[in-house]
Amino acid sequence: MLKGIIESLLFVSDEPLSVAKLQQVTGQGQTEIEVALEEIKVELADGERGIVLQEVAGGFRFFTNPKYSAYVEKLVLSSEFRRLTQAALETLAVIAYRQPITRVEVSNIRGVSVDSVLANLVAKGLVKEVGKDDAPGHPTLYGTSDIFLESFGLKDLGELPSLEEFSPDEETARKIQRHLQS
Amino acid sequence: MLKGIIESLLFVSDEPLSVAKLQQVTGQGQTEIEVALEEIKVELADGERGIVLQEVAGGFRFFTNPKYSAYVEKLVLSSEFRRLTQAALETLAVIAYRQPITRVEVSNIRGVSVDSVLANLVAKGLVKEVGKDDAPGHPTLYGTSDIFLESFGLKDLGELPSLEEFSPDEETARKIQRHLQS
Amino acid sequence: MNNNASTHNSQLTTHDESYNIELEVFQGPFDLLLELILRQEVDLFDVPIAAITDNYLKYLQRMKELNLEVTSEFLVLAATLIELKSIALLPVEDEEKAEGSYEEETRESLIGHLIDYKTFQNAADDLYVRGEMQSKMYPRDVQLPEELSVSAPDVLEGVRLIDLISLAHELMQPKPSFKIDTTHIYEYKVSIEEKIAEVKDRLKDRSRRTFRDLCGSAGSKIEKILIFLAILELFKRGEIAVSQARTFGEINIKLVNSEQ
Repeated sequence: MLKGIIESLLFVSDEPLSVAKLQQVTGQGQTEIEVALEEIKVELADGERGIVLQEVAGGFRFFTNPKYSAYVEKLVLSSEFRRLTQAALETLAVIAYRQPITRVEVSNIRGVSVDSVLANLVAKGLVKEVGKDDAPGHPTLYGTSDIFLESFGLKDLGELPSLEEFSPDEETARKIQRHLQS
Repeated sequence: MLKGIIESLLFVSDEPLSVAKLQQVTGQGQTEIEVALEEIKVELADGERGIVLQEVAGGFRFFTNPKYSAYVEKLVLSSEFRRLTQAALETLAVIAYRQPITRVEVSNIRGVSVDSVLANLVAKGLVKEVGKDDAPGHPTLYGTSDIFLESFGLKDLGELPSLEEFSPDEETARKIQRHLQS
Repeated sequence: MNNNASTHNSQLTTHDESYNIELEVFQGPFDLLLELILRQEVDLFDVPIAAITDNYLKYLQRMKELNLEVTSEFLVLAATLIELKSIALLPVEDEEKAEGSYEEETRESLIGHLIDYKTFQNAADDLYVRGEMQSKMYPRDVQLPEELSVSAPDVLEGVRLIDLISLAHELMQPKPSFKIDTTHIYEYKVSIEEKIAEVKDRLKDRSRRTFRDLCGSAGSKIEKILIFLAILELFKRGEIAVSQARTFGEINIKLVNSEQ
């Protein structure tokens, strides 16, 4: 059971998990955690499994078995992999122009929950945490990353064209008009 | 070995992987892939493991065991569960079972206007436009999306129980009959 | 018949009050009607439709008092129920009650509709359970290891800066509020009492009128029903006399004038 819990935590974690962190989340003692981690490690260490558990700086983390890296690369390089969805693009656009911004603020602008989309943008390295808001609960503030700037050939955020200058072309304006009339 | 490769591919992928995609990356036949997937699934299915393999929206994806959701939510930003309203669920049910369907047809079944509920489902990506009806005015036809399948853990629409299973039980049907007799 | 109906009525009223159903926002008129039907656990195989109608109207009234949204759909269903009720109040010859009559059709279609709706409600419950379970399962949304993300294809390939700006611009526009012109929608304020007065006035105006004539001025279905109910009421009070020369012929209505 504790083994299962730790497996699921390692699976979703974005960074190595320390024993202390695992203690805090599971409420278990250090020894129990260490025993469970050792068991997971041994199970995965037969050399054939797709996932391995490694202790790296700061804690434990799942990695793909290096033996299969050729296949993993092939998947990652295949063209349709990691393409951004419309929802992701919209979220990125809002963050680019309103950063630093909280998750809830992005949701409010887009009118829908953005949890998974935001996690995905962070995973893809386009968006990163840039601090905490002063508001109650100190929600995380998000902003765009260097990878984002690079992708659009921007030196810095100051180079983003101002939104005010940008007014929709005639066709877009007509579309909105039509929308409002119908 | 193939099992290990597939495990590593499923681990790095941020979307469900179809059997065809796995064939393409591994160079193996359909049967071999399916056998390996089944083996992985069975191994993980003892109920105690941290990770489960699920077939959703036409592909396979690893998820954390729902049993441990409380711990996972403690670790990652707990996604405020996008709980759908009763109106949204009813509308979604009608669309799922009657697609492709027009807005007016959904309204007729639910007995109320569904404009705003439908717009919200489209914004959430659960419902999408799938075409135009031949009827006068060519009203838009709606259907469910892959996000719908993923959100409800469905492999495909065929996995939905048949609508007949949801017919009101005899007692309910009798009550309706009886109470509307003059 | 009238007596019967009111007896059932009072029974149901007392019983209903003890239920004390919490007022919720119903997912439409069928939801409300189903709720009323299914909560009536009392085994009355002959509960008249009038009782359902009364309860339904009572609910609409309470919804209005609590400022809950009462959309036109609720009123349409109320009108249908009143229509069924009023037909049911008429003495009907047995052979006329045969299947295929208008009343029968309306009722059958309403029953069919409710059963269909209940089916989808059950399907929605099933979706809820599935969604709840799935929401407890987390996929892995984690950045690729660095050695892989360097060689990975550009996730923004094909996306131009101008596309991003257009999106941002569009999303940040003040949300247009889709105002619907409601000037043509008005509350139907005429009560049966007012219709009774109106019918009497028109009969004073001209001593004899046909049923068709009286209903001809009605603008809507609900108004027709109100006029019909007004005529029934006047007949019951003995204020009008009704005659019909032959089956399906014109129905003549005239005031019973005490002075004459």
